[in-house]
This record gives sequence, structure tokens and C-alpha cells, in this order.
Amino acid sequence: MSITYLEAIREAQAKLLRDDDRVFIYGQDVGGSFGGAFKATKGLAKEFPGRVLNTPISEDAMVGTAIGAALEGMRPIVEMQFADFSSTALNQILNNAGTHYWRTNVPVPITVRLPSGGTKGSGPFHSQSMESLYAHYPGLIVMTPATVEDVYTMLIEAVAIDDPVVFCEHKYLYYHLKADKLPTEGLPTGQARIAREGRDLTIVAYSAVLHECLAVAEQFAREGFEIEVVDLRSVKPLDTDTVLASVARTGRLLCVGESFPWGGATAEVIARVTSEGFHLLDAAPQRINARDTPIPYHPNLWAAHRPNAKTIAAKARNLLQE
Amino acid sequence: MSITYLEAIREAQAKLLRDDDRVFIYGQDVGGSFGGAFKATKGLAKEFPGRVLNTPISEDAMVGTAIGAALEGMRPIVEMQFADFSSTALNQILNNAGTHYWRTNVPVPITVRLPSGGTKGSGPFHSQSMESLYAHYPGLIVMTPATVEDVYTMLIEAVAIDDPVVFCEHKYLYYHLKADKLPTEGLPTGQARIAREGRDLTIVAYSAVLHECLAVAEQFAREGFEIEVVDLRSVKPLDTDTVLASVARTGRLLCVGESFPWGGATAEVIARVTSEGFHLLDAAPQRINARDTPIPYHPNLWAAHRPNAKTIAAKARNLLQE
Amino acid sequence: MLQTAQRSSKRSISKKAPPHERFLEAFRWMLLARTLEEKLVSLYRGGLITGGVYVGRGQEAVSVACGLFLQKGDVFAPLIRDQAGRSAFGEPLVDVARTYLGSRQGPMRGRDGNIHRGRPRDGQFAMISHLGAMISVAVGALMAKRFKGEKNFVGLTCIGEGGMQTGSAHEGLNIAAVEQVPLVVVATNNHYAYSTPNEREFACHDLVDRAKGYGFEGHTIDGTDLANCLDVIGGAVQRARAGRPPQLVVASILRLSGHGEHDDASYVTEEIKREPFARDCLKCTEKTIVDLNLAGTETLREWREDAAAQVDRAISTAQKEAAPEADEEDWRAISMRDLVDQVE
Amino acid sequence: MLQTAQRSSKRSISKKAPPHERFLEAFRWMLLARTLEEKLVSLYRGGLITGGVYVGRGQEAVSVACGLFLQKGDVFAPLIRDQAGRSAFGEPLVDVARTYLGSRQGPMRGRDGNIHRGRPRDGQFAMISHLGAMISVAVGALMAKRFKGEKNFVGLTCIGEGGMQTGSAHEGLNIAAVEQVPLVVVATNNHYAYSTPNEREFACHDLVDRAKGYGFEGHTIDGTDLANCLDVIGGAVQRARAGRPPQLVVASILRLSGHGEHDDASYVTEEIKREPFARDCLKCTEKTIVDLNLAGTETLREWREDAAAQVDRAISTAQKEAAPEADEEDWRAISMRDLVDQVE
Ligand SMILES: Cc1ncc(C[n+]2csc(CCOP(=O)(O)OP(=O)(O)O)c2C)c(N)n1
Ligand SMILES: Cc1ncc(C[n+]2csc(CCOP(=O)(O)OP(=O)(O)O)c2C)c(N)n1
Ligand SMILES: [Mg+2]
Ligand SMILES: [Mg+2]
Repeated sequence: MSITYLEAIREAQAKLLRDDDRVFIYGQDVGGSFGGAFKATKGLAKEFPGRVLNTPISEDAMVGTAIGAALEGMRPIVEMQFADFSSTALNQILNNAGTHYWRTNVPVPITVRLPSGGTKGSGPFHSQSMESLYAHYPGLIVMTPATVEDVYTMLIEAVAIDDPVVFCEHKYLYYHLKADKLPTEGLPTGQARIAREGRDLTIVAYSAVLHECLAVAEQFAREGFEIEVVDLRSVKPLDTDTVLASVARTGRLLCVGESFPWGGATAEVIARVTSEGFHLLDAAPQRINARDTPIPYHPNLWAAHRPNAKTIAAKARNLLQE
Repeated sequence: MSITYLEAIREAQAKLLRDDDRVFIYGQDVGGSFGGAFKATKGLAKEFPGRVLNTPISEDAMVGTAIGAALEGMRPIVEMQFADFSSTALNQILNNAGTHYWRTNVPVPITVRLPSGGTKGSGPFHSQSMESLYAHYPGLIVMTPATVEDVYTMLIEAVAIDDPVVFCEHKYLYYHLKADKLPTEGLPTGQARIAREGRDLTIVAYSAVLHECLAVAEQFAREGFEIEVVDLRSVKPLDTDTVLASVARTGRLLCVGESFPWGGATAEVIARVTSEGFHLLDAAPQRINARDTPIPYHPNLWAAHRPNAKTIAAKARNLLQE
Repeated sequence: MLQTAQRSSKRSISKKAPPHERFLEAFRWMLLARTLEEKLVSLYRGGLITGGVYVGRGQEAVSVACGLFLQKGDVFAPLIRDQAGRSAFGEPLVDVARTYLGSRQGPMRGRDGNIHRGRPRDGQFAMISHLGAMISVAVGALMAKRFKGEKNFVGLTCIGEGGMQTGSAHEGLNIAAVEQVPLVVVATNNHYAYSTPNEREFACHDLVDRAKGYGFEGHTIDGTDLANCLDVIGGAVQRARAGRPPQLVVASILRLSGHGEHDDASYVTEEIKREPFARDCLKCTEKTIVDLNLAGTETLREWREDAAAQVDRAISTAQKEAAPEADEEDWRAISMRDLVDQVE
Repeated sequence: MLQTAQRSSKRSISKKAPPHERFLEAFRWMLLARTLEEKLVSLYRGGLITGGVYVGRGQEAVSVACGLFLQKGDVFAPLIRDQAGRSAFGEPLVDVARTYLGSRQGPMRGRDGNIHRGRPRDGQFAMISHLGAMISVAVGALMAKRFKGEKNFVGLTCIGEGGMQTGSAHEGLNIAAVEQVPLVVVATNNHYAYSTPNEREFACHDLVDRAKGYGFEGHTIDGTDLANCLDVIGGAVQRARAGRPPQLVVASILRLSGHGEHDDASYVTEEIKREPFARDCLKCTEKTIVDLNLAGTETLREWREDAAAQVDRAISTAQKEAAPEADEEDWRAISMRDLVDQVE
């Protein structure tokens, strides 16, 4: 058996619907015979009648409805058709779901799935990585799974968590990434994973770019450099301890993320490492993000907009040579 | 004559309306005899008939309308009643105004005024500092004036700029801050200002907390420490050069901002300084932000939620002693 | 009238009682709300309340009708002018006092203030400021009840004519109709959104014209006329409960206060103050009571005293309570302790 | 028919020409759009277009009427199914080819693709994907024209029945009415939003019922009937231009393609395909032409060939052009060079 990242998302949702009466799925085109723009809910409407519901094109109301249902004991999963469209639900996510527990002592267990990140030809409005927007505001858990195993266990975990979870699944990984089988257990939420061990440089990454980083590490290994790659798994909570421990081993830090550069996850990691582990660093920490423009449509531009093996390798080489 | 920060905003708008036919003001309650929730447009509707217009409670449409008007040659100023409500206009700001020049080669000269930041008793939805959300996305200028002089010249500059400007004016400064007169010229946009010179520590701040930092610097001066305080003025563009030059003089960096902690302006400053000026630092850079919860209503909690003289002084002392 | 006693006996009264008893009950909630809010205003003026005070003066008849027909198991998402309805639905007076005064024993524990309060576990939602956002939340709660197999429930939510223009309100109304949940939306046109008059808010003849476009049943009421409010809102609640489509009730009234107590409302025109919808519903109701001799002056006086006593009790309870302290606050925005991010 | 020639003569034709000449002109734009989009589909199937292809198959009659009555100085904010209208308003065919094929000479220079194109300086706005967002943009443009003292202008914007449910669309419609700008909004109910059928989109009887609630004048059209489309949309444009309130035209039609060309639309029921609104407007129009003998078969053949030739020319022009290259791109999201933030 071989299972893709996308299938794992579907399987997680099937399991959730099967095991827990409180779960329902709410989103544009998720229901009927269609099963979602990416087929992440394919077949589920039929298997679980009345629990996988198409919505009007109303992101704000989709999330508002989920909040209300959660307050009455349900565990809704909202699918945004593309992460980018969650901008019109942002108020409900940040200001309603995100503040509710703190204000009232009653948590809001919703999961908002954001098909995130760039794929070739998708352009400025179907490619965004919004984890840094959501992580900036208090009250939300922001998951950024990079592997088939994680996307499965973390989605199950997301629904189990009593607080609102923004689940950033990466569209580029949907079909590209495969695993042999689905795990029954994963690491706890908030714990980063050493995706590859090394001693010369720590690369901290998450979501799709993790795989570019692993490829770069592989490439450097042939030259005798051992790069340690940390997969954050969730950018909030962000596992500073694991990152610091890695930097303590390597003395060098490169952070790679696909969101826009100003104030994103990579800035946050660097700020934490330098303020808490300054003495661990033997060289200036570096970061690579997407460029500070909208995400281009054309594949030539797109490939140069996001972090890629070439830009990562170049920065890594600089760091290793310092 | 003595003029407050709020009056300076009003004067800047009066001047803009007077000098430039293309300018109009669009927002909830800005018109009529009322002149805005904070009176930033007091009297302007009468003085400039038909150019200071009340809008429905429709933040998305307010910004969309401004974009359309800007494309046809106008220079609209949109007033959000509170920065917090711009969350419902965020899509138009980020995805329409912010992408337009890059996509079409036609810039969108709108200015969106956000009455920002905390004041006592305002609670989670009337206190937010949203500069870090807006600065994260490409395509926007994000201004954060901290002085009466700057709020005046920068607002005039904002309207002159061909690109969309998010203008974060701080409500706490509205009445608290006074100047003798209004300047005719200010620093160029994107240039930070040394608000106070020093040699022992650089504090980088912007907007209202700048004044807390200056007070702390004053206090330390009595002990013989000379703290340099840099006022960023705009968080995007962010004047890395001035910050680096200051850190080169002092060897120590503390960043202070009022937005939420994860990935905000302070993280961005630290990431830039450590990646570009690592060798300049003699101690781990530090930051102080608001806490990672919604902004509390009660004054006791509110005072402890945002950076304040006590927390700033404590961090500064640690840094100075390292 | 003890609020708790009143509360527990209320349901039977409002449902089975002859109209005039329900009318009188409603009046007493209106009176209580007015008395409470006048007290809050005077505390605010005296500098004893931080932030703002937002009252429903002139809107008590509409508001009480919103709370009065709801039962345990229903959901209520009130807005800023709904003191009467909140009390009628069962919000303890002391919740109001504690929230306004920032007691750490209130439902919001000083974290949020004034009208931003609620008890979601009891079906009374805590509004966020962003207008329109609570409609879809109410829809979701009703869907959940349907999922769980509950029966005979209804939801009611309030909004101003200004809030009706938000995108969020539109999406909420539309999704309510798509989901066919038993929801009543009461939209009060008090002729101003803060300082903005109707002509800069919308351009249709009457907001009830929106009902058809959503697939709601629409009704209008004169918000100064308690009998009319009870009749129509009560009817709408009944229709929703009986499985009719969602209900939109549009009330016409004038806000008889500033937007908040910081606002002198000098923009309200003299002309509009002379409109019939500018009458004070509390006075109108009292006049009806006297004219029809539904209660004697002595009884009215007693009710007034009782309201004042309840308010005093609530306020003095809250005033004795400690404020929240920063170092006792745990500063966690999420409920799951293990998952709190360690960010500064 | 050279597009440029056609364009420059168009205005006089459409305004003054007898109805059947305008009808024929409209048909030719429809034919051009269909021909172009069929070509785009085949390029996409052949792997020569990256991303997606979104066509207006079946909606050409509605769309052409949207573009045909607009003049220089008007504004047009089209959406994804508006090839016919875009061309009729004056968009050069080569813009389409360049944008789909990612030529760096197109108006979007490879930065954006497919239907996300426009020439704002010529009054043709470049849509963002977020549905509903362009309505208020059109309102603002019309306000600007009024500010500048322009006269006799009008704006037209298109939206699907799905997009009508967004908060953004609501706010845009309402603000258009509040500002009383000369705007026509054409809402095409093609019975699906992607795979979602009407019953999960809205619950009113007909979306035209929304008009009254906004203070718009409302009209309905049969989108398969070109004469009806021209009549009603032309009339709405005229009414808006003459200072009547904003106009809402709701068209009924079936989308005769997938949502995009990646979509096989297998969710479209056989039943709905038998509805009268499922007819192909291009075939209906051609039948009318033949039945009424408005043009001979020879002429029709010539027109078809001309359309094909125009399309081929546009496509082959774009295909010869270079793609954008990352190292020639200046990666600046703002126009003011000095203000670019140096962030990595
Ligand atoms: C989305 C949003 N924008 C702005 C505000 C600021 N605001 C608070 S109340 C108010 C006026 C509300 O008017 P209306 O809905 O008519 O209710 P009323 O106060 O008249 O009862 C405004 C503009 C808000 N709360 N939410
Ligand atoms: C705010 C928003 N949410 C989701 C989408 C994704 N999306 C693109 S087109 C579409 C369906 C549109 O349906 P409709 O408005 O009826 O237009 P049609 O495609 O039928 O012409 C959806 C859901 C979007 N573009 N914008
Ligand atoms: Mg009102
Ligand atoms: Mg459709």
C-alpha cells in the first residue's frame, strides 16, 4: 500500500467522522459526489450522510458557524478551498475563535484546514502560506505538517484539541509525497522532530520546504558536511527547546519558510534562538523566505520566488564556510 | 500654540484636502457635524463639502471603494474607526491594494488610517496594534509615527506616496502627546530617527512605546548609562541601516513593540540585526512585546499586558549588566 | 421581585399567562434594565467605570421581547442594546455589575468589559465587537443542536441597522436560510449607527425588504409599542420553533442616548426627535398600564423600588469584590496548558 | 473582421444601429469568445497552458451584452466567464493569449495568469480571485469620475450566484446604492458554484429578490436568449447612465463546461441539463440568425473563419514571445523604488 499526503488527509477525516459523532466537515464543495476542490473529502459525504456539508461562498460565516457548533459541543472541521480565501474569514478566526477561551473560559474546538502554499501556475491568490498571520495572534494553534505521517496524526490531534487549530496543509505535497502506511501515533503537538541528524549546521524548516532542505542536506553530505534538519511541525506552539538543542550541537542556524519574509516564522525562530541561545551560535543566523512580492503565476518566476534547493544550498554553503 | 498628536492628524488632513483636489476622506462617522469617533476629522465635512463622507459599516467596501477611486486618479484616505475593525477589510488591503501594482503596473495610492494600540479599558477589540499583520504581506507601506511632528508630516507623505499606505496612529498618543508647532518637513519615509543618543545599549521602538523607552533611558542616564533610542517611524520599509549603525556603536539591542509577540516587528528587527550584524553584538538581543493573549479590559491587566517602563527597565538592566 | 424567583417562574408566566400578565412581566424587565443602566451611567459619570457604558435606552420594549420567549435550551446572541433581553433570558444582574466594574468574579474576570459578556454554556453568547459576526455563530449553535437530536429549540440574535450592512451579517443571514435553522434575527433600526443617519447606511425603502432576498419571513414592528413587540417577536419565535423559515423582525425606534455615554449625540436632529418612533417605550408602556389600569400606582412604585433594590444589591456586591491582578493572571490564551507557546 | 476595426466602428453600430445589426455584432463577439476559449482548452489539454483555463461557454450572450453597451470612459469589472464581454469592451485578443501563455509582453507579464488580467488605465479592471471584491472597486471608480466632474459614464460588473453570497459582494452592492453611482451589476446564476448547486448557495426564490433590499432596480433575463440579454442589459446600462438607481440584472443559464478545464463537471445532473436554461446560447443565436435570415450560411462561414484567424493570430503572436525570467524580474511589489523594504 502506498498513500499520499492528500489521501492521508482524507483518511484522517474518515477516521474522525467514524470515531466521533461530534465531527462534521463544512466547506465549499466538500460534499456531494465531488469531495472538495482537491478531493480531500472524496466519498465522505456518501459514507457519512448529513455530516459533510457544502457551504455557500461565505468564509466568514463558515467559520462563525463552526464556532457556534463548537460551543454546543461539536468538533467541526472547516475546509477553506484555498488558504488564500481564509483572508475573508480572518476576523472570525482571530477575533472570535482566537479570543473566546480567554474571554469566557469556554474553549472553541474548531479545526480550520488551509490548503496552503505554492504550486506551479497558481498565482497570487491560490498559493499563499498564511501560518505567520495566524500565529501572530493569540489563541490559536498553527500546525504545518510536512510528512504524510504527520498530516494524518496531526489532523486527528487537531480535532481532539479543545482550542482552535489552523491546519496548514501544503498543496505541493498533496500528490508528491507518499508513505507506505499510516502511523497509529505521532509526536505530541508542539514537539519538533529531528528530520535528519547532523553536526555542522542546523536548518529549521516546516511544511513543503522541509523536503528541499533535506535534499540540500543530502547533497552536502556527499561533500562531508553533516547538516541537521529540524522539522518544526507546528509553528505555534514553536518548539524552541529542540531548536536550541540542535543549535547547541551545530553552532549554526539557517531558517527556511515559504511565507512572506517580513516577520514570518523564520524571523520568530531567529529571534528566539538569538535571545535565548546567543552564545550557542558560531556564525550569524540566516533565513530564507519567499520573496516580498505576490506569488507569481509563471513557473519561471514562481520557482525563484519561493525558497528552493539552489538558494538554500547557497546560504548553507556560506554558513558552513564562515 | 500647543498641538496634540490628534490635532496634528486633523491638521494634516485639512491641509491635504485644501491642497489637493484628489483627496477625500471616507469612513464611519467621519462626516457630518461629528468628525469621527476620535474627532480626527472634526469640522472637515463642513469646510470641504462632499469630500468627507460617512460610510456604512462596511470595512471591506470602504477599502474597495478607495481602491477604485485611486485607480481613477483620486487619493482617498480611509479611516477605520478602530484598527481592530480593519480585520474585515484585510482582504481588500492585502490581496487587492497590496497586489495591484505588482500585477498590473498600476499603483494604488490609498491611505488607510488605523487608530491603533491600547488605552485603558478598551479591551480585546478596541486596542490592537496590527502593523505586523500588514507588514508581513508584500505591497504595503506601514507607518507607525510616534511623535506629533511625524504624525503630521508622515500622513501628508502617506497620501503623496503612489502605493498603498497603512497608517498606524496610536490612540494613546492622541491627547497625551503635544508639540509646540507643526513642522513643514520631516524625515523621508523609511528613515529611522535617533530619538536619543547613547553608547551603552540600543533600544529600537516605534509608536507609543517609544515614549516608555525614552523614559527608561532617562532613568538610566541618572545611573550613568547612556541608552540610544531608535524610533523606526515606519516598520515597512524598516530602516535596517540606522539600526545596525546604532548597534555598531552600542553592541547591545533591545526591541520594544506593542503588537503581539509571535513574529512581530521586534522579531523582524532581531532577525535583521543578527543576520546582518551578528559580530556587532556583545550580548544576546532581547525583545519586549505585548503578551500573547487578547488585550485585557481591566486597567490592572492591561498595564501588565503591554510593554511598560518596568518591564523595559528590567530587560535593559539585564542587557547592560551582561 | 427576586430575580431568581422571577426567572424560574417566568417561563410558565410568559407562555401560558394571559397577555396582560406577560405585558406586565415584560414591563418589569424593561424597568429593571432602565434602572440598571441609569445606575451604570451615573457610575460612569462619577469615574467609577473604566472604558465605556452602552445602554439600550428607548429600546427596552424590543429587547425584552427578544429575551422573554426564549427557554432553557435556546440560544441568545444579544448585542449592545439588549440589557432588557439579557435579563429576561436569565442573565444574573450581578454579571452586568461585575463586568462593568471589572470584578474578577464576573464571567469575564476583568478580561473583557461592559457589553462584551456572556455565558456561552447557558446559551447566552458573548458578543465580539465586530458587528455581524454573531449571526453565523448562532446558526452554528442551532445546527449543533439539530446534530445532537435536540428538539423544539430556537435561536435569537439582535443587530442594529448599521450592523446589517456588514458582510458578516449578510453571510450569516444567508447561511441561516441555507441551513434552515430555527433562527429569529431582530434588526433594530434606531435611525443612527453611532452618528451616521440612515441615508448613509442603506438605500432600500425598509430593511425588512431584505427578508425575501434571503428566504426569511419578514416582519416589522413599532419599537415603542410593547404589545406590538411582544406580539410580533413572540410570533416569530413561535414560527421559528415550529419549523418555519428563519424570521427577520425589523423594529423602528430612536436611540434615546448617545452611542455610548461618552457621546452627547448632538448630531441627532430635532426633527427626528419629534417622530413617533422617538417616543420612550418605557413611558408608553407605563401609560398603557395606567390607562388600562393593569396595575395601580402603588404597585408601580413597589416595582420601581424593587428594581432599584436589585440594582443596588448587584452593584454593591460587585463593588466589594477584588479587581484582577496581573501577577495572579495566568496569561494563557488557550485552554490546553501543554500547548501554550512560550513566546515573549 | 479585424478586431481593431471592429472595435473602432463598434460604438456607432451598437448605439445607433437597428436591433438586428447589433444582434449580429453581438453574435460575432460571442463566436470570437467561443472560438478563442475552445482554442485555449485545446492548448491546455495539450499541456501548453500552466495553471487553469476558465471559460464562459454557454454564458456568451449574457457576457457580450455586458461589454457591448459600454463606451470609452466607462468602467468594466468582469469576472471569470466574461470573455465575450471583455472583447466587446475592447480587450485585445492578444492580451488573453499573452496572459494564458505567460508571455512577458502581456499586461500581466507572467506575474498573474488566465482570467486575472485587465487594463485598469482603460477602465477594464483586473479581478482578484476573492469573489465579490470587485463590486466596491467599481463603485469607487464611479465616485472618482463624479468627483472629477465627468459626465455620462456608467460602470458594469459581473458576478456569479455563488459570489453573491460573499460578504464583500453585499457590502459592495449596498455601498453602490448608498452612493447612488451609475452601476449595473450582472449576476449570472449558472446553477452551480463549482460543484455546489443552488440549494446549498441561497434560499430565496430568485436572486433578483435581493434588488429591492439594496435599493437597486432589478431585472431578470434568460441567458440563452441574446435578444433578451441585449434588451435588458442594454436597458439597464441606459437607465444607470440616465441617473436611475443602480441596476441588478439576474441571468439564468447553465454553465456548459467544468468550473475550469480540470473539472469534468460530473456532478451536473442529467435533469438540469434538460432545463430550458441549459440550451447553448450560441446555437440559439445562430438558429435565430438562420431562421430570420439575418445572415446567410456563407456569411456565417466567413465569420467563423475570421474568428478562427483572429484567434490563431493572437495565439501565435503570444507563443513566439519570451517567457519572463527570474533574473530580469525586479521583484518590487511597490512602485516607489526608494521605499522598497530590504527584507529577505
Ligand atoms: C465591523 C465593525 N465596524 C465598526 C464598528 C464600530 N461600531 C461599534 S457600534 C457602531 C454603530 C452601530 O450601529 P448599529 O448597528 O445601527 O447599532 P446601534 O449602535 O445603533 O444600536 C460602530 C460603527 C464595529 N463594532 N464593527
Ligand atoms: C471568497 C472566495 N472563496 C472561494 C473562492 C473559490 N472559488 C472560485 S470560483 C468559485 C465558484 C464560483 O461560483 P459562482 O460565483 O456561481 O461563479 P461561476 O463559477 O458559477 O461562474 C469558488 C468557490 C473564491 N474565488 N473566492
Ligand atoms: Mg443603529
Ligand atoms: Mg455559478
